Amino acid sequence: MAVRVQETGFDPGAELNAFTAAASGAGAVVSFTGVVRDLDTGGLDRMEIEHYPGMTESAIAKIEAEAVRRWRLADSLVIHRYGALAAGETIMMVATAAPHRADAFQAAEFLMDYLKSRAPFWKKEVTADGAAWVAARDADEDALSRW
Amino acid sequence: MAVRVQETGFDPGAELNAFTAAASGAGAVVSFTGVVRDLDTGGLDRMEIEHYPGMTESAIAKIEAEAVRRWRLADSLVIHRYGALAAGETIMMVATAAPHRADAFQAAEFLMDYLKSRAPFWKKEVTADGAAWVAARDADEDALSRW
Amino acid sequence: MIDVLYFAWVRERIGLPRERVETGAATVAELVEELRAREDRYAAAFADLSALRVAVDQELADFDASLDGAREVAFFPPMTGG
Amino acid sequence: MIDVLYFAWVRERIGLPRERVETGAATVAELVEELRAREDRYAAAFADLSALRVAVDQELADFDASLDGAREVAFFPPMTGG
Repeated sequence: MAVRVQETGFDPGAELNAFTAAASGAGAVVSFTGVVRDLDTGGLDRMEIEHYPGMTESAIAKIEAEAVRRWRLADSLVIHRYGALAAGETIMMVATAAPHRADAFQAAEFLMDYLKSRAPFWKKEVTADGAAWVAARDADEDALSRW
Repeated sequence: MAVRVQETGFDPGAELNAFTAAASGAGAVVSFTGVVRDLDTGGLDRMEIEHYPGMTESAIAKIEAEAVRRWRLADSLVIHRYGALAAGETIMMVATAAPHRADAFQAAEFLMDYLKSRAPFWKKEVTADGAAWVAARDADEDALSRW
Repeated sequence: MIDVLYFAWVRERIGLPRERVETGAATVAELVEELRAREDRYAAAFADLSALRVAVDQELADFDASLDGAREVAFFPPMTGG
Repeated sequence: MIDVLYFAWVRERIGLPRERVETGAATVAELVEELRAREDRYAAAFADLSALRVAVDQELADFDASLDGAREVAFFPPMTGG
Protein backbone atom coordinates (compact mmCIF):
# COMPACT_ATOMS: atom_id res chain seq x y z
CA MET A 1 0.00 0.00 0.00
CA ALA A 2 1.35 3.38 -0.98
CA VAL A 3 -0.04 6.89 -1.38
CA ARG A 4 1.79 9.71 -3.11
CA VAL A 5 0.32 13.20 -3.39
CA GLN A 6 2.67 15.40 -5.37
CA GLU A 7 2.95 18.46 -7.56
CA THR A 8 5.57 17.02 -9.88
CA GLY A 9 4.78 14.83 -12.86
CA PHE A 10 5.44 11.10 -12.95
CA ASP A 11 5.90 8.38 -15.55
CA PRO A 12 2.92 5.96 -15.45
CA GLY A 13 4.74 3.27 -17.41
CA ALA A 14 7.76 3.31 -15.10
CA GLU A 15 5.42 3.27 -12.08
CA LEU A 16 3.48 0.32 -13.50
CA ASN A 17 6.66 -1.67 -14.09
CA ALA A 18 8.07 -0.92 -10.63
CA PHE A 19 4.74 -1.78 -9.01
CA THR A 20 4.45 -5.06 -10.92
CA ALA A 21 8.04 -6.06 -10.10
CA ALA A 22 7.45 -5.39 -6.39
CA ALA A 23 4.12 -7.27 -6.23
CA SER A 24 5.73 -10.69 -6.48
CA GLY A 25 3.31 -13.56 -6.61
CA ALA A 26 0.46 -11.51 -8.02
CA GLY A 27 -0.72 -12.79 -11.37
CA ALA A 28 -2.98 -9.83 -12.12
CA VAL A 29 -2.10 -6.14 -12.20
CA VAL A 30 -4.67 -3.46 -13.07
CA SER A 31 -3.84 0.19 -13.59
CA PHE A 32 -5.95 3.27 -14.12
CA THR A 33 -4.40 6.45 -15.47
CA GLY A 34 -6.28 9.75 -15.52
CA VAL A 35 -5.27 12.27 -18.18
CA VAL A 36 -6.24 15.95 -18.41
CA ARG A 37 -8.72 16.26 -21.27
CA ASP A 38 -9.16 19.41 -23.27
CA LEU A 39 -12.63 20.96 -23.12
CA ASP A 40 -15.16 19.66 -25.64
CA THR A 41 -14.96 23.11 -27.18
CA GLY A 42 -11.14 23.17 -26.97
CA GLY A 43 -9.12 26.01 -25.49
CA LEU A 44 -8.14 24.61 -22.09
CA ASP A 45 -5.16 26.61 -20.92
CA ARG A 46 -4.61 24.52 -17.82
CA MET A 47 -6.33 22.55 -15.10
CA GLU A 48 -5.62 23.64 -11.54
CA ILE A 49 -5.98 21.03 -8.84
CA GLU A 50 -6.37 22.18 -5.26
CA HIS A 51 -6.15 19.76 -2.35
CA TYR A 52 -6.26 19.61 1.43
CA PRO A 53 -2.73 18.75 2.59
CA GLY A 54 -2.80 16.22 5.38
CA MET A 55 -6.38 15.14 4.89
CA THR A 56 -5.68 14.12 1.30
CA GLU A 57 -3.08 11.57 2.32
CA SER A 58 -5.07 10.22 5.25
CA ALA A 59 -8.31 10.01 3.26
CA ILE A 60 -6.59 8.05 0.49
CA ALA A 61 -4.84 5.77 2.99
CA LYS A 62 -8.23 5.00 4.51
CA ILE A 63 -9.71 4.22 1.10
CA GLU A 64 -6.79 1.89 0.34
CA ALA A 65 -7.12 0.16 3.72
CA GLU A 66 -10.79 -0.46 2.98
CA ALA A 67 -9.89 -1.95 -0.42
CA VAL A 68 -7.36 -4.26 1.21
CA ARG A 69 -10.02 -5.34 3.69
CA ARG A 70 -12.56 -6.11 0.97
CA TRP A 71 -10.45 -7.81 -1.67
CA ARG A 72 -7.51 -10.19 -1.73
CA LEU A 73 -4.76 -7.83 -2.85
CA ALA A 74 -1.01 -8.25 -3.01
CA ASP A 75 -0.47 -4.48 -3.20
CA SER A 76 -2.01 -1.16 -4.19
CA LEU A 77 -0.72 2.25 -5.24
CA VAL A 78 -2.32 5.68 -5.58
CA ILE A 79 -0.47 8.67 -7.06
CA HIS A 80 -2.36 11.96 -7.39
CA ARG A 81 -1.01 15.31 -8.52
CA TYR A 82 -2.04 18.82 -7.56
CA GLY A 83 -1.14 22.22 -9.01
CA ALA A 84 -1.37 23.34 -12.64
CA LEU A 85 -1.57 20.72 -15.40
CA ALA A 86 -1.88 21.06 -19.18
CA ALA A 87 -4.12 18.97 -21.44
CA GLY A 88 -2.53 15.57 -22.03
CA GLU A 89 -0.71 15.50 -18.70
CA THR A 90 -1.28 12.60 -16.34
CA ILE A 91 -3.29 13.68 -13.28
CA MET A 92 -3.27 10.49 -11.30
CA MET A 93 -2.81 6.76 -11.29
CA VAL A 94 -4.16 3.80 -9.37
CA ALA A 95 -2.63 0.33 -9.51
CA THR A 96 -3.74 -2.91 -7.86
CA ALA A 97 -2.09 -6.32 -7.81
CA ALA A 98 -3.85 -9.54 -6.85
CA PRO A 99 -3.62 -13.28 -7.34
CA HIS A 100 -6.83 -13.15 -9.40
CA ARG A 101 -8.05 -10.60 -11.90
CA ALA A 102 -11.51 -10.04 -10.43
CA ASP A 103 -9.98 -8.75 -7.18
CA ALA A 104 -7.56 -6.47 -9.01
CA PHE A 105 -10.28 -5.00 -11.23
CA GLN A 106 -12.84 -4.49 -8.48
CA ALA A 107 -10.38 -2.93 -6.07
CA ALA A 108 -9.14 -0.53 -8.76
CA GLU A 109 -12.70 0.54 -9.60
CA PHE A 110 -13.51 0.93 -5.92
CA LEU A 111 -10.42 3.09 -5.37
CA MET A 112 -11.32 5.26 -8.36
CA ASP A 113 -14.94 5.70 -7.29
CA TYR A 114 -13.87 6.79 -3.82
CA LEU A 115 -11.07 9.04 -5.05
CA LYS A 116 -13.55 10.82 -7.32
CA SER A 117 -15.92 11.77 -4.53
CA ARG A 118 -14.20 11.26 -1.18
CA ALA A 119 -10.61 12.44 -1.59
CA PRO A 120 -10.27 16.20 -1.01
CA PHE A 121 -9.28 17.42 -4.48
CA TRP A 122 -10.98 20.18 -6.46
CA LYS A 123 -10.42 20.83 -10.15
CA LYS A 124 -10.64 24.16 -11.90
CA GLU A 125 -10.55 24.58 -15.67
CA VAL A 126 -8.81 27.73 -16.87
CA THR A 127 -9.29 29.12 -20.38
CA ALA A 128 -8.46 32.47 -22.01
CA ASP A 129 -12.02 33.53 -21.09
CA GLY A 130 -11.78 32.74 -17.40
CA ALA A 131 -11.87 29.91 -14.93
CA ALA A 132 -14.57 27.52 -13.72
CA TRP A 133 -14.59 24.94 -10.94
CA VAL A 134 -15.46 21.48 -12.20
CA ALA A 135 -18.81 20.46 -10.74
CA ALA A 136 -19.13 17.09 -9.06
CA ARG A 137 -21.11 14.69 -11.24
CA ASP A 138 -24.16 12.94 -9.82
CA ALA A 139 -22.94 9.81 -11.62
CA ASP A 140 -19.77 9.86 -9.51
CA GLU A 141 -21.74 10.10 -6.28
CA ASP A 142 -24.10 7.37 -7.49
CA ALA A 143 -21.14 5.13 -8.31
CA LEU A 144 -20.40 4.82 -4.59
CA SER A 145 -23.71 3.13 -3.90
CA ARG A 146 -22.63 -0.10 -5.54
CA TRP A 147 -19.88 -0.81 -3.00
CA MET B 1 -7.68 -1.23 -31.99
CA ALA B 2 -4.62 -3.42 -32.15
CA VAL B 3 -3.85 -7.11 -31.58
CA ARG B 4 -0.35 -8.50 -31.20
CA VAL B 5 0.29 -12.21 -30.71
CA GLN B 6 3.99 -12.79 -30.26
CA GLU B 7 6.63 -15.09 -28.80
CA THR B 8 8.97 -12.30 -27.69
CA GLY B 9 8.65 -10.40 -24.43
CA PHE B 10 7.43 -6.82 -24.20
CA ASP B 11 7.63 -3.90 -21.77
CA PRO B 12 4.16 -3.23 -20.26
CA GLY B 13 5.15 0.23 -19.01
CA ALA B 14 6.46 1.33 -22.39
CA GLU B 15 3.33 -0.10 -24.03
CA LEU B 16 1.09 1.74 -21.58
CA ASN B 17 2.83 5.05 -22.23
CA ALA B 18 2.73 4.66 -26.01
CA PHE B 19 -0.94 3.63 -25.88
CA THR B 20 -1.86 6.58 -23.66
CA ALA B 21 0.04 9.04 -25.86
CA ALA B 22 -1.72 7.76 -29.00
CA ALA B 23 -5.22 7.81 -27.45
CA SER B 24 -5.49 11.57 -27.52
CA GLY B 25 -8.65 12.97 -26.01
CA ALA B 26 -9.22 9.99 -23.73
CA GLY B 27 -9.24 10.95 -20.07
CA ALA B 28 -9.25 7.39 -18.76
CA VAL B 29 -6.81 4.59 -19.51
CA VAL B 30 -7.11 1.14 -17.92
CA SER B 31 -4.52 -1.61 -18.28
CA PHE B 32 -4.44 -5.23 -17.23
CA THR B 33 -1.16 -7.12 -17.09
CA GLY B 34 -1.03 -10.88 -16.59
CA VAL B 35 2.11 -12.29 -14.99
CA VAL B 36 3.21 -15.94 -14.77
CA ARG B 37 2.72 -17.06 -11.18
CA ASP B 38 4.76 -19.79 -9.58
CA LEU B 39 2.75 -22.81 -8.39
CA ASP B 40 1.30 -22.57 -4.86
CA THR B 41 3.78 -25.31 -3.99
CA GLY B 42 6.64 -23.57 -5.86
CA GLY B 43 8.88 -25.26 -8.40
CA LEU B 44 7.46 -23.97 -11.70
CA ASP B 45 10.18 -24.47 -14.29
CA ARG B 46 8.24 -22.74 -17.05
CA MET B 47 4.80 -22.16 -18.48
CA GLU B 48 4.30 -23.17 -22.09
CA ILE B 49 1.59 -21.39 -24.02
CA GLU B 50 0.27 -22.99 -27.19
CA HIS B 51 -1.97 -21.12 -29.58
CA TYR B 52 -3.81 -21.51 -32.88
CA PRO B 53 -2.04 -19.22 -35.35
CA GLY B 54 -4.50 -17.35 -37.52
CA MET B 55 -7.55 -18.08 -35.38
CA THR B 56 -5.92 -16.42 -32.37
CA GLU B 57 -5.59 -13.07 -34.11
CA SER B 58 -9.05 -13.19 -35.69
CA ALA B 59 -10.73 -14.30 -32.44
CA ILE B 60 -9.13 -11.44 -30.50
CA ALA B 61 -9.96 -8.93 -33.23
CA LYS B 62 -13.60 -10.02 -33.00
CA ILE B 63 -13.58 -9.64 -29.21
CA GLU B 64 -12.13 -6.13 -29.55
CA ALA B 65 -14.68 -5.18 -32.20
CA GLU B 66 -17.44 -6.29 -29.84
CA ALA B 67 -15.95 -4.16 -27.04
CA VAL B 68 -15.82 -1.13 -29.34
CA ARG B 69 -19.47 -1.75 -30.26
CA ARG B 70 -20.57 -1.95 -26.62
CA TRP B 71 -18.60 0.87 -25.00
CA ARG B 72 -17.46 4.32 -25.97
CA LEU B 73 -13.75 3.70 -26.45
CA ALA B 74 -11.01 5.85 -27.93
CA ASP B 75 -8.74 2.85 -28.44
CA SER B 76 -7.92 -0.66 -27.27
CA LEU B 77 -4.87 -2.92 -27.30
CA VAL B 78 -4.31 -6.62 -26.71
CA ILE B 79 -0.84 -8.19 -26.56
CA HIS B 80 -0.57 -11.92 -25.82
CA ARG B 81 2.54 -14.08 -25.81
CA TYR B 82 2.99 -17.75 -26.64
CA GLY B 83 5.93 -20.11 -26.14
CA ALA B 84 7.88 -20.77 -22.94
CA LEU B 85 7.71 -18.25 -20.08
CA ALA B 86 9.30 -18.25 -16.62
CA ALA B 87 7.59 -17.22 -13.36
CA GLY B 88 7.45 -13.43 -13.14
CA GLU B 89 7.35 -12.90 -16.90
CA THR B 90 4.50 -10.91 -18.41
CA ILE B 91 2.12 -13.16 -20.38
CA MET B 92 -0.25 -10.61 -21.76
CA MET B 93 -1.66 -7.12 -21.53
CA VAL B 94 -4.93 -5.40 -22.31
CA ALA B 95 -5.34 -1.63 -22.43
CA THR B 96 -8.43 0.47 -23.03
CA ALA B 97 -8.82 4.23 -23.40
CA ALA B 98 -12.11 6.10 -23.09
CA PRO B 99 -13.49 9.53 -22.31
CA HIS B 100 -14.96 8.13 -19.07
CA ARG B 101 -13.57 5.62 -16.61
CA ALA B 102 -16.60 3.32 -16.47
CA ASP B 103 -16.27 2.54 -20.18
CA ALA B 104 -12.52 1.91 -19.90
CA PHE B 105 -12.93 -0.39 -16.89
CA GLN B 106 -15.86 -2.37 -18.27
CA ALA B 107 -14.30 -2.85 -21.69
CA ALA B 108 -11.03 -4.05 -20.13
CA GLU B 109 -12.87 -6.56 -17.94
CA PHE B 110 -14.93 -7.72 -20.89
CA LEU B 111 -11.81 -8.22 -23.01
CA MET B 112 -10.14 -10.18 -20.21
CA ASP B 113 -13.16 -12.41 -19.62
CA TYR B 114 -13.36 -13.27 -23.31
CA LEU B 115 -9.61 -13.75 -23.72
CA LYS B 116 -9.65 -16.22 -20.83
CA SER B 117 -12.25 -18.51 -22.38
CA ARG B 118 -12.66 -17.65 -26.05
CA ALA B 119 -9.19 -16.94 -27.43
CA PRO B 120 -7.41 -20.14 -28.52
CA PHE B 121 -4.55 -20.33 -26.04
CA TRP B 122 -3.67 -23.28 -23.84
CA LYS B 123 -1.31 -23.17 -20.88
CA LYS B 124 0.88 -25.97 -19.62
CA GLU B 125 2.79 -25.86 -16.36
CA VAL B 126 6.14 -27.64 -16.43
CA THR B 127 7.99 -28.66 -13.25
CA ALA B 128 10.91 -31.00 -12.56
CA ASP B 129 8.30 -33.71 -11.94
CA GLY B 130 6.48 -33.36 -15.24
CA ALA B 131 3.98 -31.21 -17.07
CA ALA B 132 0.25 -30.56 -16.67
CA TRP B 133 -2.20 -28.64 -18.82
CA VAL B 134 -3.94 -25.88 -16.92
CA ALA B 135 -7.64 -26.76 -16.62
CA ALA B 136 -10.23 -24.17 -17.56
CA ARG B 137 -11.91 -22.74 -14.46
CA ASP B 138 -15.70 -22.82 -14.18
CA ALA B 139 -15.45 -19.30 -12.75
CA ASP B 140 -13.92 -18.09 -16.02
CA GLU B 141 -16.73 -19.61 -18.07
CA ASP B 142 -19.29 -18.20 -15.63
CA ALA B 143 -17.72 -14.74 -15.92
CA LEU B 144 -18.94 -14.55 -19.53
CA SER B 145 -22.57 -14.72 -18.48
CA ARG B 146 -22.54 -11.19 -17.10
CA TRP B 147 -21.91 -9.57 -20.48
CA MET C 1 -10.08 28.86 19.19
CA ILE C 2 -10.44 26.71 16.13
CA ASP C 3 -8.75 26.67 12.74
CA VAL C 4 -11.27 27.11 9.94
CA LEU C 5 -10.17 26.17 6.42
CA TYR C 6 -11.82 26.97 3.10
CA PHE C 7 -11.20 25.29 -0.23
CA ALA C 8 -12.06 25.86 -3.90
CA TRP C 9 -14.89 28.35 -4.50
CA VAL C 10 -15.61 28.60 -0.78
CA ARG C 11 -12.07 29.90 -0.34
CA GLU C 12 -12.53 32.28 -3.27
CA ARG C 13 -15.86 33.66 -1.99
CA ILE C 14 -14.58 34.19 1.53
CA GLY C 15 -11.28 35.49 0.25
CA LEU C 16 -8.89 33.56 2.44
CA PRO C 17 -7.73 29.95 2.78
CA ARG C 18 -7.80 29.69 6.57
CA GLU C 19 -8.34 31.67 9.74
CA ARG C 20 -8.41 31.17 13.48
CA VAL C 21 -11.88 31.66 14.90
CA GLU C 22 -12.85 32.38 18.49
CA THR C 23 -16.07 30.46 18.93
CA GLY C 24 -18.28 28.81 21.49
CA ALA C 25 -20.19 26.85 18.85
CA ALA C 26 -21.05 23.33 19.97
CA THR C 27 -21.67 22.00 16.45
CA VAL C 28 -20.60 22.70 12.88
CA ALA C 29 -24.05 24.15 12.19
CA GLU C 30 -23.66 26.64 15.03
CA LEU C 31 -20.24 27.64 13.69
CA VAL C 32 -21.80 28.19 10.26
CA GLU C 33 -24.46 30.47 11.81
CA GLU C 34 -21.76 32.53 13.51
CA LEU C 35 -19.75 32.84 10.29
CA ARG C 36 -22.84 33.72 8.23
CA ALA C 37 -23.59 36.59 10.59
CA ARG C 38 -20.15 38.13 10.09
CA GLU C 39 -20.16 39.60 6.60
CA ASP C 40 -21.84 39.26 3.23
CA ARG C 41 -18.98 37.21 1.79
CA TYR C 42 -19.53 34.56 4.47
CA ALA C 43 -23.29 34.67 3.98
CA ALA C 44 -22.69 34.16 0.24
CA ALA C 45 -20.32 31.24 0.79
CA PHE C 46 -22.71 29.52 3.19
CA ALA C 47 -25.94 30.38 1.37
CA ASP C 48 -26.65 26.79 0.27
CA LEU C 49 -25.37 24.17 2.67
CA SER C 50 -26.45 21.36 0.36
CA ALA C 51 -23.64 22.52 -1.97
CA LEU C 52 -21.06 22.26 0.83
CA ARG C 53 -19.17 19.49 2.54
CA VAL C 54 -17.44 19.70 5.90
CA ALA C 55 -14.53 17.96 7.57
CA VAL C 56 -13.78 18.06 11.28
CA ASP C 57 -10.15 17.35 12.13
CA GLN C 58 -9.63 16.11 8.58
CA GLU C 59 -12.48 13.61 8.65
CA LEU C 60 -15.68 14.09 6.62
CA ALA C 61 -18.51 15.02 8.97
CA ASP C 62 -22.12 16.20 9.02
CA PHE C 63 -23.26 19.72 9.81
CA ASP C 64 -24.68 18.50 13.09
CA ALA C 65 -21.30 17.07 14.12
CA SER C 66 -19.98 18.15 17.53
CA LEU C 67 -17.02 20.54 17.77
CA ASP C 68 -16.11 19.28 21.22
CA GLY C 69 -12.32 19.04 21.24
CA ALA C 70 -12.07 19.86 17.53
CA ARG C 71 -9.01 21.80 16.37
CA GLU C 72 -9.74 22.15 12.66
CA VAL C 73 -12.90 22.51 10.59
CA ALA C 74 -12.86 22.71 6.80
CA PHE C 75 -15.57 23.78 4.37
CA PHE C 76 -15.50 22.94 0.69
CA PRO C 77 -17.67 21.95 -2.29
CA PRO C 78 -18.16 18.29 -3.28
CA MET C 79 -14.81 16.81 -4.15
CA THR C 80 -13.70 16.23 -7.72
CA GLY C 81 -10.63 14.04 -7.53
CA GLY C 82 -9.50 11.28 -9.86
CA MET D 1 -10.21 -33.52 -48.12
CA ILE D 2 -10.15 -31.46 -44.99
CA ASP D 3 -7.37 -30.22 -42.70
CA VAL D 4 -7.85 -31.45 -39.14
CA LEU D 5 -5.89 -29.71 -36.38
CA TYR D 6 -5.31 -30.78 -32.79
CA PHE D 7 -4.14 -28.60 -29.88
CA ALA D 8 -2.94 -29.07 -26.30
CA TRP D 9 -3.64 -32.51 -24.83
CA VAL D 10 -5.72 -33.52 -27.86
CA ARG D 11 -2.59 -33.04 -29.96
CA GLU D 12 -0.53 -34.99 -27.44
CA ARG D 13 -2.96 -37.92 -27.29
CA ILE D 14 -3.31 -38.22 -31.04
CA GLY D 15 0.40 -37.62 -31.51
CA LEU D 16 0.34 -35.05 -34.27
CA PRO D 17 -0.66 -31.40 -34.68
CA ARG D 18 -2.50 -31.66 -37.99
CA GLU D 19 -3.36 -34.03 -40.81
CA ARG D 20 -5.31 -34.07 -44.04
CA VAL D 21 -8.34 -36.33 -43.84
CA GLU D 22 -10.33 -37.83 -46.70
CA THR D 23 -13.89 -37.74 -45.43
CA GLY D 24 -17.47 -37.66 -46.55
CA ALA D 25 -18.68 -36.53 -43.12
CA ALA D 26 -21.51 -33.99 -43.32
CA THR D 27 -21.06 -32.72 -39.76
CA VAL D 28 -18.34 -32.39 -37.13
CA ALA D 29 -19.98 -35.20 -35.17
CA GLU D 30 -19.75 -37.54 -38.18
CA LEU D 31 -16.07 -36.64 -38.60
CA VAL D 32 -15.49 -37.43 -34.93
CA GLU D 33 -17.11 -40.87 -35.41
CA GLU D 34 -14.83 -41.59 -38.38
CA LEU D 35 -11.73 -40.54 -36.42
CA ARG D 36 -12.73 -42.51 -33.32
CA ALA D 37 -13.02 -45.68 -35.43
CA ARG D 38 -9.45 -45.31 -36.70
CA GLU D 39 -7.20 -46.19 -33.75
CA ASP D 40 -7.18 -46.30 -29.98
CA ARG D 41 -5.35 -42.95 -29.68
CA TYR D 42 -8.22 -41.26 -31.53
CA ALA D 43 -10.80 -43.08 -29.43
CA ALA D 44 -8.94 -41.89 -26.31
CA ALA D 45 -8.76 -38.29 -27.50
CA PHE D 46 -12.46 -38.19 -28.39
CA ALA D 47 -13.71 -40.26 -25.44
CA ASP D 48 -15.45 -37.34 -23.73
CA LEU D 49 -16.77 -34.73 -26.13
CA SER D 50 -17.91 -32.50 -23.25
CA ALA D 51 -14.20 -31.90 -22.55
CA LEU D 52 -13.58 -30.78 -26.14
CA ARG D 53 -14.19 -27.67 -28.18
CA VAL D 54 -14.27 -27.45 -31.95
CA ALA D 55 -13.60 -24.74 -34.52
CA VAL D 56 -14.63 -24.93 -38.18
CA ASP D 57 -12.56 -22.67 -40.44
CA GLN D 58 -11.20 -20.91 -37.34
CA GLU D 59 -14.60 -20.09 -35.85
CA LEU D 60 -15.90 -21.77 -32.69
CA ALA D 61 -18.66 -24.23 -33.67
CA ASP D 62 -20.86 -26.98 -32.26
CA PHE D 63 -20.41 -30.68 -32.86
CA ASP D 64 -23.52 -30.69 -35.02
CA ALA D 65 -22.07 -27.98 -37.28
CA SER D 66 -22.07 -28.70 -41.01
CA LEU D 67 -18.78 -29.39 -42.80
CA ASP D 68 -20.22 -28.29 -46.14
CA GLY D 69 -17.43 -26.27 -47.79
CA ALA D 70 -15.23 -26.43 -44.69
CA ARG D 71 -11.48 -26.52 -45.24
CA GLU D 72 -10.22 -26.75 -41.66
CA VAL D 73 -11.55 -28.32 -38.47
CA ALA D 74 -9.74 -28.00 -35.12
CA PHE D 75 -10.25 -29.93 -31.88
CA PHE D 76 -8.95 -28.72 -28.54
CA PRO D 77 -9.76 -28.52 -24.81
CA PRO D 78 -11.45 -25.44 -23.29
CA MET D 79 -9.20 -22.43 -23.84
CA THR D 80 -7.06 -20.99 -21.05
CA GLY D 81 -5.83 -17.64 -22.32
CA GLY D 82 -5.27 -14.44 -20.42
